[in-house]
Amino acid sequence: MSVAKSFPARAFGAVGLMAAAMVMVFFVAPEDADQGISQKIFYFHVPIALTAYACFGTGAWKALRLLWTREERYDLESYTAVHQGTIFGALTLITGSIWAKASWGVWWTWSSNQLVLFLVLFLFYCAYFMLRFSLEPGPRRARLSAVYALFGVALIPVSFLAIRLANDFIHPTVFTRHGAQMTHTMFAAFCVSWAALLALAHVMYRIELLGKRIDANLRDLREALTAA
Amino acid sequence: MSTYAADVAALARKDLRLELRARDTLPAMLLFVLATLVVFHFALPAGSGDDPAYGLLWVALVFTALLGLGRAWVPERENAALDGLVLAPCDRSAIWLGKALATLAFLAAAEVVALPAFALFFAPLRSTALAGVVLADIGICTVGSLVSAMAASSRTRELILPLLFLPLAIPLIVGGVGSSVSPHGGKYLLFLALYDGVFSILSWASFEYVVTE
Amino acid sequence: MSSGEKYVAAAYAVVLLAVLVWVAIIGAKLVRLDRETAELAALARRTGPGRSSDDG
Amino acid sequence: MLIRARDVEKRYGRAWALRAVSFEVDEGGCLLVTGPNGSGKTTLLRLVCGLAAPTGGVLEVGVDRAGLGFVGHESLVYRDLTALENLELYGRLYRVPERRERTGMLLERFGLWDVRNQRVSGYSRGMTQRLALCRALLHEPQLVVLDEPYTGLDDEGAGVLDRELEMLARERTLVVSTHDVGRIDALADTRLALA
Repeated sequence: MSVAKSFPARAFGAVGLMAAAMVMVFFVAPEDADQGISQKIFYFHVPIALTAYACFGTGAWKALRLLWTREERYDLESYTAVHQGTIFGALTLITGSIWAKASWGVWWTWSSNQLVLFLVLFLFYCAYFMLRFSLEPGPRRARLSAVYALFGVALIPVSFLAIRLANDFIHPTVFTRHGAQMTHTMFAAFCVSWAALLALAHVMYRIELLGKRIDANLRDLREALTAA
Repeated sequence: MSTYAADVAALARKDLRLELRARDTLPAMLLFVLATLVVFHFALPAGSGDDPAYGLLWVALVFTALLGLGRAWVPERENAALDGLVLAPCDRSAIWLGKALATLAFLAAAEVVALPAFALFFAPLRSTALAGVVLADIGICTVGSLVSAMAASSRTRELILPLLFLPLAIPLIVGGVGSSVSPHGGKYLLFLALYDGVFSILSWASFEYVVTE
Repeated sequence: MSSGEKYVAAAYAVVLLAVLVWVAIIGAKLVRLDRETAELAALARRTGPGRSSDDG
Repeated sequence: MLIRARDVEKRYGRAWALRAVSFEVDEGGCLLVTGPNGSGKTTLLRLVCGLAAPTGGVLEVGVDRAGLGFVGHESLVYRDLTALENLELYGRLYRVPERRERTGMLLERFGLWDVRNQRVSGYSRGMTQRLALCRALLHEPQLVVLDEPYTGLDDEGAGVLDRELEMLARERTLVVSTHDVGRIDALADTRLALA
């Protein structure tokens, strides 16, 4: 199908974008005034988080399609997208804690709303996989995973709001995020690295999906042959 | 609309009748919440003030609800009664709403004992806190009934229910604790109402896909 | 390298490492798939073109 | 034509539950499904009832949930409720007019009237099966699906079921699966043997 043909193009596109992002981040974008070099982590940490949101969103969208059209293929696509989202979510947590160590000297801080949100989402989507592995393969598993993926995407805004509210009474240290005031070139570097990470996620998603489809086809082939 | 409400009422009544007859879920929830509060007393270091106590109240409420939710679909599993309900021409979401209301009744009954006991053991509960409890209960029972139906059709029922439910309960705990502790508690009540709205509609719409193929 | 630079390097290294681990996992899957396809190919040859599976 | 099936399949991931089955059942007809255990009889009947969806082929059932009665291996009634309470609940859900009279008549017919206020948990296998029959016939369904209805029935129950099936076969459409073909063979006008 057309996608398979254009896959190498997308893969090379991703590599190209990643290279461009590296150049932009380390050579073009100026060093941040007060944060210094450690601000460079920001160019990966935040795009990875945004890419994770995109993966969870895709997973929920595929889940919705599954519930509407009952087509089995959406189950695999939703599962793979959620799996990608979890990988990028874990990376967000790791790079986030490295950034916290670089900026405030602690490996974990409850005052960074986004970091805490990813901790909650990470717990949620690990439960998604636990649910999936405790169900027999078949339409029931596909539907339950789809419904749970929909709850996940609804949870993102709600728990972000909750965490913001929680900051008021847990320890109301007001933490000023400087994300917004970026110079022009910094912002360009941010956008390029975000595009690069989105492309990387897409390529990984397609590869993993192909692997799962080959598995399914092989299973049918084995059945057809052994049934002879 | 009236037949939908009548279906929901009949299903909820069935659960209350089953509970009055079996008398296993409610007593267990009552004793559990009291025992948890006493354990928390010993868990809290002396003179640790009221705020941690309110936090622990919400932990006790959520886990008591989990106890009730774990039992929610047990009657439907015996003799595959759930298939009987799914085969009936009524709207499948009525099955969920009936179960959510019954679970809400059990949770409320447990809280009628737990909240005065908390006020006695730890600290008084102001009106916003009580409103927070009511709103959070709605969220717990609506989302919990759906999630426990999911857990019921998996192999590891009691094991997976807390894993599925707790991440979804985190916003409820934040709203609940906020409504009991924070000076401007109204904000948290609004947030709890938002949560109830969003997740009740989502549960109502997706329950059909949890019980059918 | 100042401590700041070490952390930046660590962050980007972690991402690279994650992708490499993922590639290794996909590699392991490919090895398994390769073995399975080889088995099936052998099985298909044994049943032979004449007695194909569908008219069995 | 009430039910039409063309190459209906059902697969759960790796395991095949039902392979390419085709049949047709006319209004008022009676389909007899036979085959050893594990041949997919139960799966086929669950597909006809809509409790499961086929993964392949086409299955058209010309009756909605309100016109369908199902008796399965499980009785689908609440153990801790009495016969009366179970039928009262299902009567409510199936919107059965004058529920009380209908329930009384059915309980009488199936010899459960004197145990109507006893919990189902105290019933014998045969009594539970008869209550399941009452539940399935409560709303006078157009299509009645019975999955090995004679299993666990005592002689008295089997006799009652024989008479009941004869009456049903005249007015309703039946789909029955069974091991001992002898009892129902006379009623069946179409047969389906699953391998």
